[in-house]
Amino acid sequence: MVEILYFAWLRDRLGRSGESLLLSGDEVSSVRAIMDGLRRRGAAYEEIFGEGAGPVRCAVNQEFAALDSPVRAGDELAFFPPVTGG
Amino acid sequence: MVEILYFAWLRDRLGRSGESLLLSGDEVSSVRAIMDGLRRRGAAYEEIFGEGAGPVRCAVNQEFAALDSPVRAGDELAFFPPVTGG
Amino acid sequence: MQVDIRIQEEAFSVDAEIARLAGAGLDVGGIGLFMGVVRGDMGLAALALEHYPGMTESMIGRIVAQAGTRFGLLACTVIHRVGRLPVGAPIVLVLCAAAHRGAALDATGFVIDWLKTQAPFWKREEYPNGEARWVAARESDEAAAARWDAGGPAEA
Amino acid sequence: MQVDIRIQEEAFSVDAEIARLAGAGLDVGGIGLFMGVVRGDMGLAALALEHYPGMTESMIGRIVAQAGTRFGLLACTVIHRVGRLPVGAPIVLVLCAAAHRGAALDATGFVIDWLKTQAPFWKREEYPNGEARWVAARESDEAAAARWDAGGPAEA
Repeated sequence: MVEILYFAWLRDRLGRSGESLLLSGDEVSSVRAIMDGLRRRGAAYEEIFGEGAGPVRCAVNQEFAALDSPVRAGDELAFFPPVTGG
Repeated sequence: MVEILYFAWLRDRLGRSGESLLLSGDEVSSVRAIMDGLRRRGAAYEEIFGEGAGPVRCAVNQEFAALDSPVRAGDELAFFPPVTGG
Repeated sequence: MQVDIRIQEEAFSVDAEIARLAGAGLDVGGIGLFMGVVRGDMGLAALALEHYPGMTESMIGRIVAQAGTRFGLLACTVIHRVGRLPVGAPIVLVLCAAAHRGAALDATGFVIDWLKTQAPFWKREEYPNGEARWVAARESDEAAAARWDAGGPAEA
Repeated sequence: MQVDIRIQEEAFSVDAEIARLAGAGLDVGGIGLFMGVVRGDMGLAALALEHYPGMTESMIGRIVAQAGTRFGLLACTVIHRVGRLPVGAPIVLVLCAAAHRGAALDATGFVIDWLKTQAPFWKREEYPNGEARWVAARESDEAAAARWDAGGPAEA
């Protein structure tokens, strides 16, 4: 399983703060592959990940990650807008 | 009259925090001339203004001044070491 | 270095936090501080702040550790509030204690600049008419952090 | 710009001073602070601080006015203590409020750097064995102030 988290306007548009994704034990996916898989699930995902959506950042296991970063079972993958704290 | 003020180690060595100097109504002196006059008054003044004394700064009417700054009757003239606040 | 990093809804007392720095010892000669406040221009009523628990603390910890090494800090405290904060409310406190003023103030700028670009917080603006909108990130924040060097805390 | 300059023997509360800045209005987004503390290294017991009443206030006023113009400050508070201050005691507080953090922190550095070279205060170190000595001015303080520009507040 990969634990997926959504923050800020991504969570608002999706209407959920997270979900689990099944990944077999030794499968190595990537952030990009998981995003593409989610987009095929429906309009709400297309709205946050598709062309024309705002800029989205991601983290794997609480470290900023790139689109081609590997994702394995047991990982925590978070999607969020560029940060605006401070 | 010119009001003379001494601060920090200058006051400690002189044993006084200030004194008045007679200057006639329309006489224009200078910081340097007043210092030279004071040095002739004795060893304590020589010790604070003479060769080998520490660096001394001055202010005329509460503005930093130079040795050749003019001093007139009614002025306030202060002598002190370089500042060390903050 | 004495480090204290807290994410909380509650307000904080700067006097209490400064008193806590005394634990860093007798070598402290200067304390630098930055406090961010909810600015009320444009008719804003409040900010709602959310964060990514866990990642926030570790990212700030990394920024503080790098500031400690780079500026020779004796103590550093970072408090960031979350939840709903009205106009005028303090949002964030950065306190850096060092032997001398230059290090304390430079470290304060370093920590807040990197926090703005590296710590996962998000602000939503709330207006009196009920409208709300997520704040967009500013390029000037990236530029401010990049001033400090090419790599920065993310690479540490 | 809201300005508050005080020379006093008493301690101060940073929380109270920050609360006072709220009077500067809703545009305040960032507050920078520097607090100088009596450093206890070298076995120091206390500092005795004296100043030139009148000139001190006017010199600090000039520095603050120049910082206000240069950095667009909304408020600035400077409190400098005099008298006998034990190790660990706060000596000086500089608080600068601005719309944004860069201006607030830069102004704080500007004010404390110029205060160190332009405001007539003198420190005497007191040691546990009864010895006392006047602190010599440091060239590094002149250099820190000169960083800001060639002229500086003295010329204003």
